[in-house]
Amino acid sequence: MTASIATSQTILVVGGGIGGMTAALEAAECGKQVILVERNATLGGRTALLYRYFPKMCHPTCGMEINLRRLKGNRNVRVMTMTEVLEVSGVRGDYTVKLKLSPRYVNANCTACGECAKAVETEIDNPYEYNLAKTRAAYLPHNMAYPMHYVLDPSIIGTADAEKARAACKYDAIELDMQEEIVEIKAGAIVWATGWKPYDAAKIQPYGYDRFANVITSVEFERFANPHGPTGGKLLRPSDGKEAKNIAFIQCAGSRDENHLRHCSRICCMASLKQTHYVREAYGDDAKSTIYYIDIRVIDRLEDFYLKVQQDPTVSFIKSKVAKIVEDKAGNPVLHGVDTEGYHRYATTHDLVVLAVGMEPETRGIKLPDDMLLDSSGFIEGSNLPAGVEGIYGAGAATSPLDVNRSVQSATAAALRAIQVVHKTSTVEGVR
Amino acid sequence: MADVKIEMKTAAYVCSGCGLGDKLDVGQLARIAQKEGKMALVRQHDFLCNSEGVQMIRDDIENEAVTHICIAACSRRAKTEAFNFPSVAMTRANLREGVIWVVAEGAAHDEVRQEMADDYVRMGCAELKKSRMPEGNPNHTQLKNLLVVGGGISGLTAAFEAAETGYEVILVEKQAQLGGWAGKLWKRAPYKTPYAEPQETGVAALAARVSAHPLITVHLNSTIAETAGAPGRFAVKLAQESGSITEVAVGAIVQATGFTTYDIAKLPELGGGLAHVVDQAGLEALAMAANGGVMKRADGREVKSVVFLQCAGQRDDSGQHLPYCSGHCCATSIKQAMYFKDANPDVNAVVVYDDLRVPGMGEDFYRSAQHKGVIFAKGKASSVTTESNGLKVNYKDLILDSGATIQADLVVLATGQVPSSGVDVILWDKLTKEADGGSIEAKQQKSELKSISILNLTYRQGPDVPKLKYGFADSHFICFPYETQRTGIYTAGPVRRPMDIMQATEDATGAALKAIQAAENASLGRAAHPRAGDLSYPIVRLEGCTQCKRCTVECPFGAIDEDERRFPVFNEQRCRRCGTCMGACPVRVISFENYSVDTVGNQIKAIEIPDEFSEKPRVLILACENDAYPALDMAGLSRIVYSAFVRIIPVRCLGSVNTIWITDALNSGYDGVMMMGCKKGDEYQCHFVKGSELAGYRMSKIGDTLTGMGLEPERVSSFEVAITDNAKVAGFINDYVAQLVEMGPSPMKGFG
Amino acid sequence: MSELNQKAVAKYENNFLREVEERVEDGEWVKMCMQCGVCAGSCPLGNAWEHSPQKLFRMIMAGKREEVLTSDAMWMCTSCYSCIVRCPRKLPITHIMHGLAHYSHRLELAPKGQPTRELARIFWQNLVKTGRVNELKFSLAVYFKDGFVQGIKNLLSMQGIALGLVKARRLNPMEIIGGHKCRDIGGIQKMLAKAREIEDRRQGFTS
Amino acid sequence: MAKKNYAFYPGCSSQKGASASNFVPSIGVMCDKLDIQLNEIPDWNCCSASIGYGEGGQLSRLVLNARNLALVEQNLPGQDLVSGCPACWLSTRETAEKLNEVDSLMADTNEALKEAGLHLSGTVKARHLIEVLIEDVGFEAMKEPVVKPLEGLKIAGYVGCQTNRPFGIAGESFENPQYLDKMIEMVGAEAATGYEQKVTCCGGALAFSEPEKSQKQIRDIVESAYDHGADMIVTPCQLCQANVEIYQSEINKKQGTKLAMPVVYYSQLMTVAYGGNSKQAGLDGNILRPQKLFDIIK
Repeated sequence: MTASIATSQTILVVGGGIGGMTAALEAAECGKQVILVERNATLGGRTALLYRYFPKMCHPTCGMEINLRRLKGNRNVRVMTMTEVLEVSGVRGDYTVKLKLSPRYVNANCTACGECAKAVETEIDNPYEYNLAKTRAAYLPHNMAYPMHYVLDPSIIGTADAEKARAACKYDAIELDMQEEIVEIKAGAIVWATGWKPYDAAKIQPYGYDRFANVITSVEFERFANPHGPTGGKLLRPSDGKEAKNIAFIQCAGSRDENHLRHCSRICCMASLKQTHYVREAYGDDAKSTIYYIDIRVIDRLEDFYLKVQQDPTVSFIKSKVAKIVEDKAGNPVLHGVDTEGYHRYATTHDLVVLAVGMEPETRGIKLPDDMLLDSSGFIEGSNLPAGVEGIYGAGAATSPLDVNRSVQSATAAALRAIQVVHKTSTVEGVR
Repeated sequence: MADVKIEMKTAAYVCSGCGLGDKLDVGQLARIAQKEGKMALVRQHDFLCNSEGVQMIRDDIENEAVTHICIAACSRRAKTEAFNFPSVAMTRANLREGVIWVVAEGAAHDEVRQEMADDYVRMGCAELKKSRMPEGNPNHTQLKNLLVVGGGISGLTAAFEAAETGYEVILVEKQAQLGGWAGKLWKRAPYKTPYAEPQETGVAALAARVSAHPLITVHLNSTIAETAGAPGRFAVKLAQESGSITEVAVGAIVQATGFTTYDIAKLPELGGGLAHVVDQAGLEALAMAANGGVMKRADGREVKSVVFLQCAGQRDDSGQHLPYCSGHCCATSIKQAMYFKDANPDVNAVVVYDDLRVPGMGEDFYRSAQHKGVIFAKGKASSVTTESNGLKVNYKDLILDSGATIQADLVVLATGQVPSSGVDVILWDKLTKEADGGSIEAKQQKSELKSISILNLTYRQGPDVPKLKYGFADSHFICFPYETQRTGIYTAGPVRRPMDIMQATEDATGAALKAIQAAENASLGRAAHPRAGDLSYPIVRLEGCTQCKRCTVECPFGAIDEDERRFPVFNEQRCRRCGTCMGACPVRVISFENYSVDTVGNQIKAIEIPDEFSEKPRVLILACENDAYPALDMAGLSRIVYSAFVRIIPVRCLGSVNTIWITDALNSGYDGVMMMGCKKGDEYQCHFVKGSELAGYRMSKIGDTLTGMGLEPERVSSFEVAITDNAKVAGFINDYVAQLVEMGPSPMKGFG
Repeated sequence: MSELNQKAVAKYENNFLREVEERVEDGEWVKMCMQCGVCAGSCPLGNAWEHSPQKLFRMIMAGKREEVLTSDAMWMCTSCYSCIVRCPRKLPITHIMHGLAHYSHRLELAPKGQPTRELARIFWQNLVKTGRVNELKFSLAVYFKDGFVQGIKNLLSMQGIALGLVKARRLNPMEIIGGHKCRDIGGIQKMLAKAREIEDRRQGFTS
Repeated sequence: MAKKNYAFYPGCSSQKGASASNFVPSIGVMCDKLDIQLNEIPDWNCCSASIGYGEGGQLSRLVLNARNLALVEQNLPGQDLVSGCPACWLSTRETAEKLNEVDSLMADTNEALKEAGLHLSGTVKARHLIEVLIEDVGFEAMKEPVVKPLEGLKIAGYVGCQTNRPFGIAGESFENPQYLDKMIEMVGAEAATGYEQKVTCCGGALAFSEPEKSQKQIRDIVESAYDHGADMIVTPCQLCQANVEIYQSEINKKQGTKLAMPVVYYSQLMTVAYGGNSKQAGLDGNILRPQKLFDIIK
C-alpha cells in the first residue's frame, strides 16, 4: 500500500536526523510529496542526544520542537520509522526502492500512556543513552520522540514479559505478532542523509577506552551533562561516581590519523570547547579542563567562542597529541606525552578523560545505491556540484563531517536538487 | 471577511482514556462544557484518538455541520495525526499532560485535580468561541520569480540552481562582468577526491551557462536603487551605471553580495604596503599572469622563496583588526604554495601558521602540500622588512621556541573576508530617532549611510537586512541557517558568514530553495518559517487605531510600514505571525483569527476563582509555545508534580502578550501571573527576535498599574525557561506558589 | 670538518631537508610530520635526550643542520618502535632516527665517544669478522673501548654477572679463541663491501 | 600426523654457549610435541640487529638479511623462514617487505649478493615462531600435550617491544596484546592481568652503552610484576630475557633493592607443562632460579 502513495513525483529522504528532517521539510514546504525513512524508532538522530549546541549553548530539542511542529502541520511528509533501504534500482526521475520495515510491536493506537513500561520487568541497555543506562524493554526512546509511540525490544518477544505489556495496554496498541515487512516504493529523487557515527574509541588502543572506566567519549559526555541523562546532569566519573572536576579533553581521537580516520572531523574542537563550559557550570572555579590538541580548528565566527574559552582561567591548552594513558592505583587516568611548544614532557593525572571522537560516516556498514560516489573516508561526494546527472544527493553529515548549521545548509541544498529532478520529470509527464 | 462566515456550531469532546476517566469526573467535565462552555454538542469517549473516536468527530463535522471543536483530552502537542481536522476551528483542553500527569497522586488531591480539569475545559470552550478558522491572507500574490543580487560564485549558483528548478531569475551584478572574486582565481582548492591538487574554478563555464539560460536575465553594471513591497510582490528599481532605471517585480530575493578583502595597508608591521608583499588576491593575479609557468613578482623577477603569513589581520583580540577567522585562508595558502611548487619544486615555500585549519578532507590537501615539499612552520610573524632586493620575515618558531628569520622574494598575507552587507540597521534606527528629534548631523549621517545600502529597502526598520556580529548578515539560529529577519530575502555566501567556494555554492543552493519557498508560500497566503503554513494573519481595525506607531516600531521583521497619515500599513507577506504587534497595541485593534486579545482574554476570565478564604490561590501562566510549554508538557510526560493552582495558556511568543491580559487576570482575582519565555541577551533563543525582552520591558512598566491596584509587584514575574527545564519549571511553579501563599490572597478577589 | 661533510655542505648549500631526503634512510618522510608530538611522548628514553623526533624533524625543515647532526638524541633509540606504531602520519620514525645517526656518524659529526655510537662500531666490526656476533669478544671490546685500565674496572664490576652466565653456560670463555663463525665469511665480507660501495654511489658520497 | 617443516633461523644469541642458549632445548621439546620440524638454515649469518644501523647503514643491513633469505630459497625451498628471536625476525621481515616494495633496492641487494654467489627472488616469508604456534598450530593443539598444568603459578606475561611492534602478531593490539596471557593460561597457570609493563621497552639495546638508562626500565618491569603478585615473568624475547634477568643483581647492588624475579621463556613453561624435566626445559640456564617450576617438575 506504501507503493501506491508514492510516485515518481515523490522525494525519498533517507535518514531522520536533523539533516534528513530538514531536507524533507524544506521540500515539503515547497509543496512536494516526501517520504522520510528512519532506521530507528524515532526521528531526531544524534542531535537529539546532545545536551547543548555550540556556540550559543542552546538546546538541540528547541530546534527539534520547531521542526516537529512543521512536520505535524504538513501533510506532504510521510514518516516511516524503523525502516531501512534495502535496494535502489532505476534511474534519475524513476527509482524503485525496496524498504525493510522492522516490527515495532506497537501500533498507532499508542497514546504514550506508559502502562506497558510499568508492566514489563526486563531491562535493556538504553541505545538512546549510548548504553550508559538501562531502560525497560518497553520504552519511549526519549521525551521528544516522534512518533510519540512506545517500542518493544525484540529480545522480549515470545516471553511472558511481552504478554504482560500487551495485557497492560488498554488500547490494543501492542501487536506481538507484528512481522518484518518488505515494501517497494517509487521515487523521483532520493536525498541520502544517513549522517554519522562516533568512531569506535576502543580501536585507539593507547587511550585504553576498552580498559579504563574513566576514559569516555565526547558523545557519552553529552549524556552525562544532560539533566535527563544517566547521571541526572551531574559530571560523575564511571569508576566510582566521584565528581569529575579535573577533566582532560583529547582532540583528534581517531581523526587526522592514518591508523584510524584520515580526515579531520571538523566539529570536535568546538565540541570540546563547549564541553569545558559544562565543567565550569558544574564546578565553577574548582573546575579544571585541559585540552590536548594538534591544531584548534574553529573556523569563521566561531573564533570568538574560542577566545572566550581561552580567557577562562579554569581551562588550559596543551599542543600535544597524547601518547598514551595509564591508570593509577586510584583509578585515575594519567596522561603521558609532550607539549610540543618548546618541548615539555608531562605525566598528568586527571579525574576523567573525554576523547573527542571523530565522525565516521554511517555510509560505512549500510547498503548503498551502487552508483553512489564516496570519498576516501566514505563520505558521499558531489553534494556541492552543479546539478548533475544523478538523482541521488547526499545531505548533511553523510557528505562531510559537518556541524548542525552546515548540515542543515547542506540538506536544504540537497532538497532543491531533489526538487529539480521531480520538476523535470513532471514537466516531461506534462504534470506541471 | 467576518461577515461572510457561515453559522458557527460548537462541539466539545471529552476523552476518558489514558487514566482521565479514573482520575477525573469526566461527566462533570462534560456538563461544564455544556452548561458553562455553552457547547452546542458535547460527547464523551473512552478512547477519543482511536479510529472510532476520530470518526465520531468527522461524522459530526459532516452531518451536524460542526464548525468549532474543543478536544478535552491530551496536550495540543500529542496525537496531532489523529486530531487533524483542517476544515474546522479547534482548541485543545490539556487534561493529560496538563492535569492528571502533574497533579500529585491520591484522594487528597482529587478536589484540586478536578478543579484544574474543570477550568481547562472552561478555557478550551472560551477560547473556541472567540476563534475562527484561519482562511489565509486574502491579498494573494502571484510572483514566483527571484531577484539575485551579486554575480559572484554564490549569486551565479543561486541563479542557476533556481532556474534549473524552473523559476525565472533576474541576476544583478554591479561590475561589468560576472564571476566576482572566484572569477579572479587561477585555481580553486579541491572539492572532490583525492583532494590533492588545485582545480579549475569552473566560474567562466558557470557564468556562460547562466548568461545563456532561457530563464535568467542578467543585468551588469547595475545596483539596487529601491526595494519595496513584500514576498510575492517585491517592486525593485535597478539603477544602471548610465543612470537609467529599470523597474522589475519579483517574488523573493537572494542577496549574494559577497565580501571585500581586508586592506593590507592596515598591516604595516607585516609589510603591508611594501613592494612584493601581496594579499591572497594579489597572488592570484600573479598566478594568472604566470599562467601555469614559473611564478614571477610584479617586477618580473622569478620567485625562489615565498612566505605565507596566516591569520594576517585576523583572529585579532587587540581590537585593531578582524577578530574572526575567515576559514578558507589556510587551504588557499596551501593551494597558492602549490602554484610555486608545481611550477618549480626547488622554490622554497613556507607557510607560517598558528593553527592550520583545513577541516574535513582538507587534511588530504595539507598532506599533499607537505608531500610537494611545502614547509609548514607553527609560528607568529613579528615583522616583514625590505632587504636588498628581497624581504626578511622575522617570526617566532613556536615548536623550536626561538626566533627565526626567512629571506623571501615574495610575502603573501592571508587576510580575511569583510562582508559587503550594506547598512547597519541598528545604527540606522538610532540615527532615525535622532533625526526625527531634529538632529541635523543625524540626517546628514543617514544620507551618507544610505549611499552604501545594497537593497535600499523602503522598510521602516531600515534599508538593509539586519547584521549580526562583525557585519555578517547571518541567521542567528543554529538549526535554521536561513532564518533571516526580512521575510523573503535570503543572504548567501560570504556576506552571511566567512566561507570558501565549496560552502558558498552549497549555501547559495539552499538560499535559492528558501527564496522559492517564500514566493510559493506568499502566493498561497501562508506564513513563512518558523510558522510555515500558518494561514492566520494580522487583521487590524484601523478605525480604532491611535497612530501610536508601537506596532510599526516593534515588529521584528519590518512587516509594517506607515502611510502618510502615520497609520500602520501591514504587509502580511512579510509577517511571521508572532503577534508582537498584537502585544504592543495599547488599543487592541490587532488580532489573528485564531489568536487574539479575546481568545486569550476569554480563557483568563473563564476560570472559576475560589474566594479568599479557600486557601486556593490561582496563578496564570503565559508560556511561550516553543520552549516553556513543551517543557511543561515533558514535565508531565516524566510525571513531575507541580502545583494544581496554576492555569497555563500557551502563547505564540511573549512578545504577543498584551498587558491587558495581565491586568484582567489580576482584576478578576488571580493571585499571581508567571510569564515563561526563552533566553534573552546576545545568545537569545526567541525566533521572533526579542519577544521575551519586549515582554520584560512591558512588564517593567505595569509596576505602577499594580501599585495603583494595591498589589505587590511580585504578583507578576517573568521566568526564563529552556525546553529542557522539565524539572526546573516545576520548581519555579512550586516556589512561586509558595511565595504567593506567603504573600496572602490577592485583595482583588471578589471584585472580579 | 671531515671531507665528506665539507662535500655535503657544498653540495646542498643550505637545503638541509633535501640533503636528508637524499642521504638519510627514509629521509623523504621527514616533511610529512605535522608536529603532533606523539613520538616524543612515546619514546621510553624520552627524558634522556634533548631533541624529540618531531623536534628533530622541525629542525631539519628549519635547516638547523649542525644541531641535528651533532645531536645525541638519535643514539638513544632503543628500536622499540613505539613511535612508528602511533604516528598518525605513519612516518617510519625509528628508521629515520637510525638513518640520522648513521649519517651523522658517516660525516663524523656525531658526538665523540657517544657510548652507543662506539658500541655500534664495535658490534659491526665484530659481526663483519665472522658473520656472526661473538658475544664474549663483543662484550670485552665494549669494556675495553676506553683503554685497558677502564676495561679491567668494567670487567671487575661485571664479574659477578659474567661468572653467573658462565655457570649457566650462557657465556663461553672458550669463545675467546675462534668461536662461532660463518663458513663463507669471505663471501659475506665481499658482499658487504659491495653494498657499501653501491650505497655510497647512490647517496652521492662517491660518483 | 606429518610434521610441518620450517627453515629455522636461530640467531647469534641462541648458539651454543651464548646468552640465550637456555632457550634452545625447550624449543626442541616444544616443537617435537607439536610436530614442528625446524631445519636450521645452512651457514646463516647475523641479522645485524637494530644496532647495526650505526656503522652499517641501510643497504648493508638489507644485504645481510637478504643473504639468509636467499639461503632459504636455495636450500630449503618452499619453507617459511622462522626465527625465535624477535630481532632476527624483525630485521628479516623488514628486509623481505622492503625489497619486495622497492625494486631499486632489490636490484642493489642482488648486485651485492652476487659477491657471495647468491640471488634473491623474494619469495620467502619471514615469520616469528610465535606466529607459527598461534596460526599454524593453534591454542587448542598447544594445550593437548599438557600433562602437568602449572597450577598455582601466577605469571606476568612480558611481551616486550620487537615481538609486538611494528608488526606484532596478527589481530593483536600493540598496547595490550593478549596472546602471551592466553599461553600462560593454556599451560594451566594464572596470568597477571593488568600488568601494565607488558609492552614496555627493557632498553636491552642500550644495556652495554647506557646501563643506568636500561636498568631504570628493567626495574619498572620487575617491580610491576611484583606489584601484580607474579611468581615469575615470561617472555618470548631473548634480549628481554637476558637483560631483565641478568641485571637485577646489578640494580640491587646500586639501588639497594631486593629484586630476584625469575624470567623464563614461554617454551620453558610449555616444556614443563608437557612433562619435560628441568634439563629439557633448560632451567639450569636461568640465572634466577624459577623455583616453582622445579617444584612442579618434582
